[in-house]
Amino acid sequence: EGPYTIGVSNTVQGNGWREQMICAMRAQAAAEADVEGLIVAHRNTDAAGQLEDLNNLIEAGVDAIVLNPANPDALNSALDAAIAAGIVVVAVDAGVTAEGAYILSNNQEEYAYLGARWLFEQIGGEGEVVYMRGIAGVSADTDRDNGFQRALAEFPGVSVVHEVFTGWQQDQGKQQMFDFLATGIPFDGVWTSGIDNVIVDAFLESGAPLVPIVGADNAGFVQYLAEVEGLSGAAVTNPGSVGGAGIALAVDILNGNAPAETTVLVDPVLWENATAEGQETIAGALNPDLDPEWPVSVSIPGWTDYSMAEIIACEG
Amino acid sequence: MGSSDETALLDATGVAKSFGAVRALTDASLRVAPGEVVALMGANGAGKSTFVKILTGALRPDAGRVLIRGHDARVGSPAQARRSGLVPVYQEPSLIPDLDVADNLRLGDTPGDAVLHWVNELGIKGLRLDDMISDLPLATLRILDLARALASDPDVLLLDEMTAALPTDLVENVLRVVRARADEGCGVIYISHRFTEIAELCDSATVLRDGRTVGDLKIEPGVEDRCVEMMLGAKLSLDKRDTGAARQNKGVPRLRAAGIAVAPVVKDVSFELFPGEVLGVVALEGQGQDEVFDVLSGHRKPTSGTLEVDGAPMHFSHPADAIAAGLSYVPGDRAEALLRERSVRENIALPFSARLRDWGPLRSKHERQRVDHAIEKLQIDTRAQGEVQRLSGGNQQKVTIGRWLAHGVQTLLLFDPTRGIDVRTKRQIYPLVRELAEQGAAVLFYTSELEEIPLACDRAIVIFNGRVVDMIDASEATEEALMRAAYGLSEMDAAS
Amino acid sequence: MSRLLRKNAWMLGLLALLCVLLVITKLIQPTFGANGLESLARAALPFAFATAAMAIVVIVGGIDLSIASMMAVCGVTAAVLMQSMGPVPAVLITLIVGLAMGALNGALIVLTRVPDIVVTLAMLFVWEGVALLILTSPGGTVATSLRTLISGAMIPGVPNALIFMGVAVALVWVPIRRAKLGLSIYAVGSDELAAFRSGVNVARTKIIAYGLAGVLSAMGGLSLIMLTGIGEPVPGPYLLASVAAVVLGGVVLGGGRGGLLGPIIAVFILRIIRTILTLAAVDPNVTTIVEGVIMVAVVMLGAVLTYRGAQR
Amino acid sequence: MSDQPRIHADAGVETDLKRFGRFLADNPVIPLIAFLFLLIAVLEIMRPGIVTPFRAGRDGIISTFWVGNLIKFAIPLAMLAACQVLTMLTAGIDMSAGILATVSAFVCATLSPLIGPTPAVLVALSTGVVAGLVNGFGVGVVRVHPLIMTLGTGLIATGCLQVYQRFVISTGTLIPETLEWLGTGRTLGMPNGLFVFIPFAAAVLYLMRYTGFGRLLFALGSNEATTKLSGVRSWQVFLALYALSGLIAALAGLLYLGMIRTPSLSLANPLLLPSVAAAVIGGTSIFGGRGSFAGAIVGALILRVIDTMLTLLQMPEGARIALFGLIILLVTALYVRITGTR
Ligand SMILES: Nc1ncnc2c1ncn2[C@@H]1O[C@H](COP(=O)(O)OP(=O)(O)OP(=O)(O)O)[C@@H](O)[C@H]1O
Ligand SMILES: Nc1ncnc2c1ncn2[C@@H]1O[C@H](COP(=O)(O)OP(=O)(O)OP(=O)(O)O)[C@@H](O)[C@H]1O
Ligand SMILES: [Mg+2]
Ligand SMILES: [Mg+2]
Repeated sequence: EGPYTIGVSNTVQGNGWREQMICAMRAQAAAEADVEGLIVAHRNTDAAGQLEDLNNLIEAGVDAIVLNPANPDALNSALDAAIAAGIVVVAVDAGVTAEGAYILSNNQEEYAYLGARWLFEQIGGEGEVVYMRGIAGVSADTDRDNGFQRALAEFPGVSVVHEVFTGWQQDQGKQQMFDFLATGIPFDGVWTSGIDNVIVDAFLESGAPLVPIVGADNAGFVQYLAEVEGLSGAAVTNPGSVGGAGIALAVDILNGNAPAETTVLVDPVLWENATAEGQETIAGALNPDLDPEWPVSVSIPGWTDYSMAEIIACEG
Repeated sequence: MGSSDETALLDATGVAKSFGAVRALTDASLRVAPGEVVALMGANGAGKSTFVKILTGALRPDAGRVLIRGHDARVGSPAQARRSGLVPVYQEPSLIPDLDVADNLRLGDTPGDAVLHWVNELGIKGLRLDDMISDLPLATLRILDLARALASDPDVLLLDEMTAALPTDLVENVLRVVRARADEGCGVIYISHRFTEIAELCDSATVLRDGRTVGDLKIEPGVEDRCVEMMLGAKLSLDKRDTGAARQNKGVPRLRAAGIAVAPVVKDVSFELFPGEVLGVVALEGQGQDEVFDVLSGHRKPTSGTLEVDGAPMHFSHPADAIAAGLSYVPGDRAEALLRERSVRENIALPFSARLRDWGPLRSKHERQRVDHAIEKLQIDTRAQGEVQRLSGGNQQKVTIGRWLAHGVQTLLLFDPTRGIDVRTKRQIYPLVRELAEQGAAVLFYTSELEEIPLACDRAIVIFNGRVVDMIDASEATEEALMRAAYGLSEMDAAS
Repeated sequence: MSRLLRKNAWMLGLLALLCVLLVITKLIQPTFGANGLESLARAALPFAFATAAMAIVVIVGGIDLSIASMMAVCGVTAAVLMQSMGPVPAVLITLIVGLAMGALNGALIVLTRVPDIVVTLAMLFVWEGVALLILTSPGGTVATSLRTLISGAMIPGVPNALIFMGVAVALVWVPIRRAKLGLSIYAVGSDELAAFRSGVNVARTKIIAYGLAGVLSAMGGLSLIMLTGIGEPVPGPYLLASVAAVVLGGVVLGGGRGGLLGPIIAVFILRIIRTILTLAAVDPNVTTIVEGVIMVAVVMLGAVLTYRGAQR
Repeated sequence: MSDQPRIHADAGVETDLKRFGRFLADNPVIPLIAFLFLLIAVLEIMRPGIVTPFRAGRDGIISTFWVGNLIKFAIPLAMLAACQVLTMLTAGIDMSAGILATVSAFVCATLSPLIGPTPAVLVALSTGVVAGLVNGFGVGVVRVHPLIMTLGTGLIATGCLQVYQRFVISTGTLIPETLEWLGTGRTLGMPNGLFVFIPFAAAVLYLMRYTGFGRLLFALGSNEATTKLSGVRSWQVFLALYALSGLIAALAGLLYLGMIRTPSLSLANPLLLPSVAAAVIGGTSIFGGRGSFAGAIVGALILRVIDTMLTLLQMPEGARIALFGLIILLVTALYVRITGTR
């Protein structure tokens, strides 16, 4: 069989989570003996641009394609062509609808549901929350919204007092939180779609009393959960290392060890700092040297074969 | 000859127009009868161009009444004016620079053959329909503008300083052709600051002063003084300069050009220019004078030949080099010389900041003094000084000269500096040039108006076909002699 | 003949560059062939329409920053419409929507006398918002007949996508370029005042030019959904790419000069550079650098050549 | 004979309204400031109490001074708008400003733990200058259109940042204390960023109005041929201009880093379009020769107020974005109508 060349396609550049995903792919590829080369198409673009990249990867004659899809339905023309040409297709982070493609995905709906449920419980099942979403009109944001709404439906006493899109931009999120604090309209908790540590900063800098905050397992936020006095909050894991897992899965399939199911959902875990147990988990996950936008969870047990140092080296 | 009992082709009364605080026209009126050529006269800024623009729909008047063949007319746009038979040639070339000649004509539905016919008739040879407008020299553009107007068979032709940028030979042609059109029954409104042209062409004159029509005159011998008085509201003596004895040039020339050639036009231009001297340059259109000035001002490198300033050889690779060597250049093309949306002050003060070492804080007191002095000397109408583009054409021209006046000059290169400048100011510019020379400056003075040579210069060189063919002393420089020389006739005399 | 050559020198140079790049592609990936060309042509589709739209408004002396947003509006409009009606009426309505949006841009520029760049910057947000109001998340549907229109190659070696692009752009542009309207567009872009004085209706010309840009944006939006099969409300990266291609294609910012063919060739050049870099497995971060360098280098080369020419 | 050109004595004819219009046209910042206050008034009506400095929330005093925040967030935007105003004066634009700010911030935050804060700040600023010099070389010497040149260097800088980023994933980040103090601290309720911004703004205003360099910027934008005729070597001006623009962008990036305190790979990129918007709302012409930094500052404040208004409005995101555009259009259209400028 091998050695294999694997193509990677990703449509968001300059975002800590996506950068970690790419590095995880590189690290995993380096760890796999059968992988000879990785061709990475990694830029900011839309679904049509991803189609272009996928076609270029097919043209380059790769054996497998691991992609983080911009949209579940939009890529079928290229993915069908790839599968027809015998190329193994693995979608990571989000799903695709192409027949025959494997999916190894963080469960975005569950991600939002888990954090929101914790938040609503934390505020005693009633009160007002601020809901800070990602980019309007993007699939991942829609998935998370479904999860959030599901949790909201379970807590009739909870209502959303402000809903806003941060565009997954740190500065936007911070500024919006300042504005909410300035209006003086009270709220009891904040759910964020991953723009989290700047929200804590906004509270601290304006001297407002802290409320429970839910974010992702970004190094900066996890650090705050461990260190900021009076902050109760939770980080929901959303490991960028699904990328590495995707590579591992692709190699398995190429080597004839395809799993029975084409879809593997990586379920998120919630780390809260309200209990002693939770605090311990957080203390264990801390990584003060890591880029604050990088998720601290760098591997998925059973799926990834590299060390912290290797993913950070980002070579392969 | 128009008289009041005939129905006028065009009769405008009480036209007024303000631009913000500037009242360009307050009460202007004008009539043209068939076959009549009316001169529209006035000092710089009197409102002539504004009037023309209003009559042809390029500007909307604030008040006034316009009758075309006795009927009330509302001219909303140049296109509409054209349909009513009013066809203008504006002072600024109005052709589209990025289109070729044919497309420009197609834009206004003007027949190409007719235009080419008129272009030929007006004395421009070799114009092709696929020439790009941006590649054509200014004089050709003016002629093309006129030819386009003629080809659309106008009832009334409005010519706004059509001839200001034209050399003598072309002016002759324009006058001839326009006269012929008038004789066929066309009405003409003719704007020019040159009395010779008006005397030759026009039947009557309407005089504007400060935006008001102050009177109509019949053109007849000796009307000039009366006309100037009406234009200016004061008397102005038009006496000639006393040229006196010819200057004796001694010592090292300020500027020496030897064997300058610029392929393909300029073949061999040599001359010496001494401190204290005004040296005229006489040439018909396209004899290479533009290129010579480009070389002297550092815009272009000569193909061969040498330049010396005060005896030291010079190689200019940028206008800054020429300026450093004391050569200041006033170009003929205002579009090239003005910061249109900046103030008069900034335009004049520009060279004060040119060098790297002048990038620091402005020396505003020093600057204001110099600028105000220049404005006063040249009598620049500063009513609309916030943006130079709002000045009248003549005043814009003065700003281009004022820049170097303020900066101080050693050697001044003037390329047709009195283009579009009214009589009074011209009469102030000649002494000014003389004064500069007397203070030790050397001046090279190209003009398309031959009568200016004896008024301003000590000697004149004649360029014909890329060569200096003659050198004439001011005392002998009658217009006739200059004309002969300019046509290259004196050279033939010498050869025969 | 030599005049024609000189006039089109830049475009011919671009064409030569494209050929060289195609050869390089073939060298790097010997299997590159009909399939590769076809996916190249398809990838170029939305860029080509965006660029053609941008080129027209730049020629008329303006700029339209809202093109990518208009593409998004048209994409979602068509995708939503096709859920309830046939492709032909949906496409027609979409084209009309595009025309209306573009003409509205133009009318606002003419009426408010606010500079083009400001109006279209504001409309960038307006149309982006409108797209999100039509469809809050990716969705809708696209008729398969439309999707097959741009796949495959009826004439061997000539991808259908290329034919579609050529026909669509030509249908909009060629009749106008031929008519006096085209001349007016160039005239207004070259010198608005002179155009007005030559009898051109400047306001109408501008509105029409922006309207045309709207129609081409609509085609761009349609090509997007033809590629992906769904409508996406978030504008793609077509704005800056189209400006770059327009300039690369020899259209002068400021107006009056250039055509549509040069910019479209430039689109292909930019696309094939990406293909080459992917085929050569260049590090994606370096890819960004290389793309930037090439863009600047080509324009620099052009600038140096024309400057030399002018210096004689 | 009267030599002086006659000045029409027409003050009496002119209506007061017209005169007021002209006064506004000569001082275009005034109507802009009026718009700003109008918007703030609308905001105060929408959310009573937001503008007042100290107010009681449910849990007692919240010391959130909204005006302070407004100014704080407007500062980096106004600084990037300065890049646009200065380059637009010469009919240019700096499309790399946002990315250069991001690069500077990221470089500073990641180098601080390695080489110490002061050298890191210096290195960060010099990245801006170097990139700016590249822009200046392209625009001034090779004569590439500024839009393309700066777009290109922006792309190149993005790529370089991505490559660089890989080497510093685990070196940790440190934000120099001075920057944090500037970015998050307050003095008398006003952001400390003003300690940098006020001298900065004064310097830019002075540069534009009272120095030879400023003159040349206006002149180059108005008519480059003329400046050449007057002996200006324009490449020198362009080189200095774009280097200055790069330096300003880098400085803005550092301030932003102090404010946001998370060095993201796209930290200041979203400020690019708003910086262009602030400049043009403030009355700067992209065609060169006309511009005002004071206007751009007010433009930046206006954009920030609109941002807040829309954040607080409960409506679908699409409507919010569209409204943002409509307000910008409305403000500039009214502005053009009142001042009669373009
Ligand atoms: N667009 C404008 N804005 C402001 N002022 C203007 C504008 N156009 C003309 N003016 C002013 O109107 C007055 C008349 O100008 P006009 O061009 O009609 O003069 P003119 O008689 O043609 O003068 P010249 O002999 O110098 O050509 C001048 O003071 C000029 O500054
Ligand atoms: N850019 C230019 N460069 C050189 N000459 C020009 C230019 N534009 C126009 N001219 C010539 O200069 C003459 C005068 O200019 P313009 O038409 O602006 O003047 P005007 O407004 O009628 O003013 P004036 O009475 O002061 O000459 C015109 O007849 C034209 O031939
Ligand atoms: Mg005039
Ligand atoms: Mg005039």
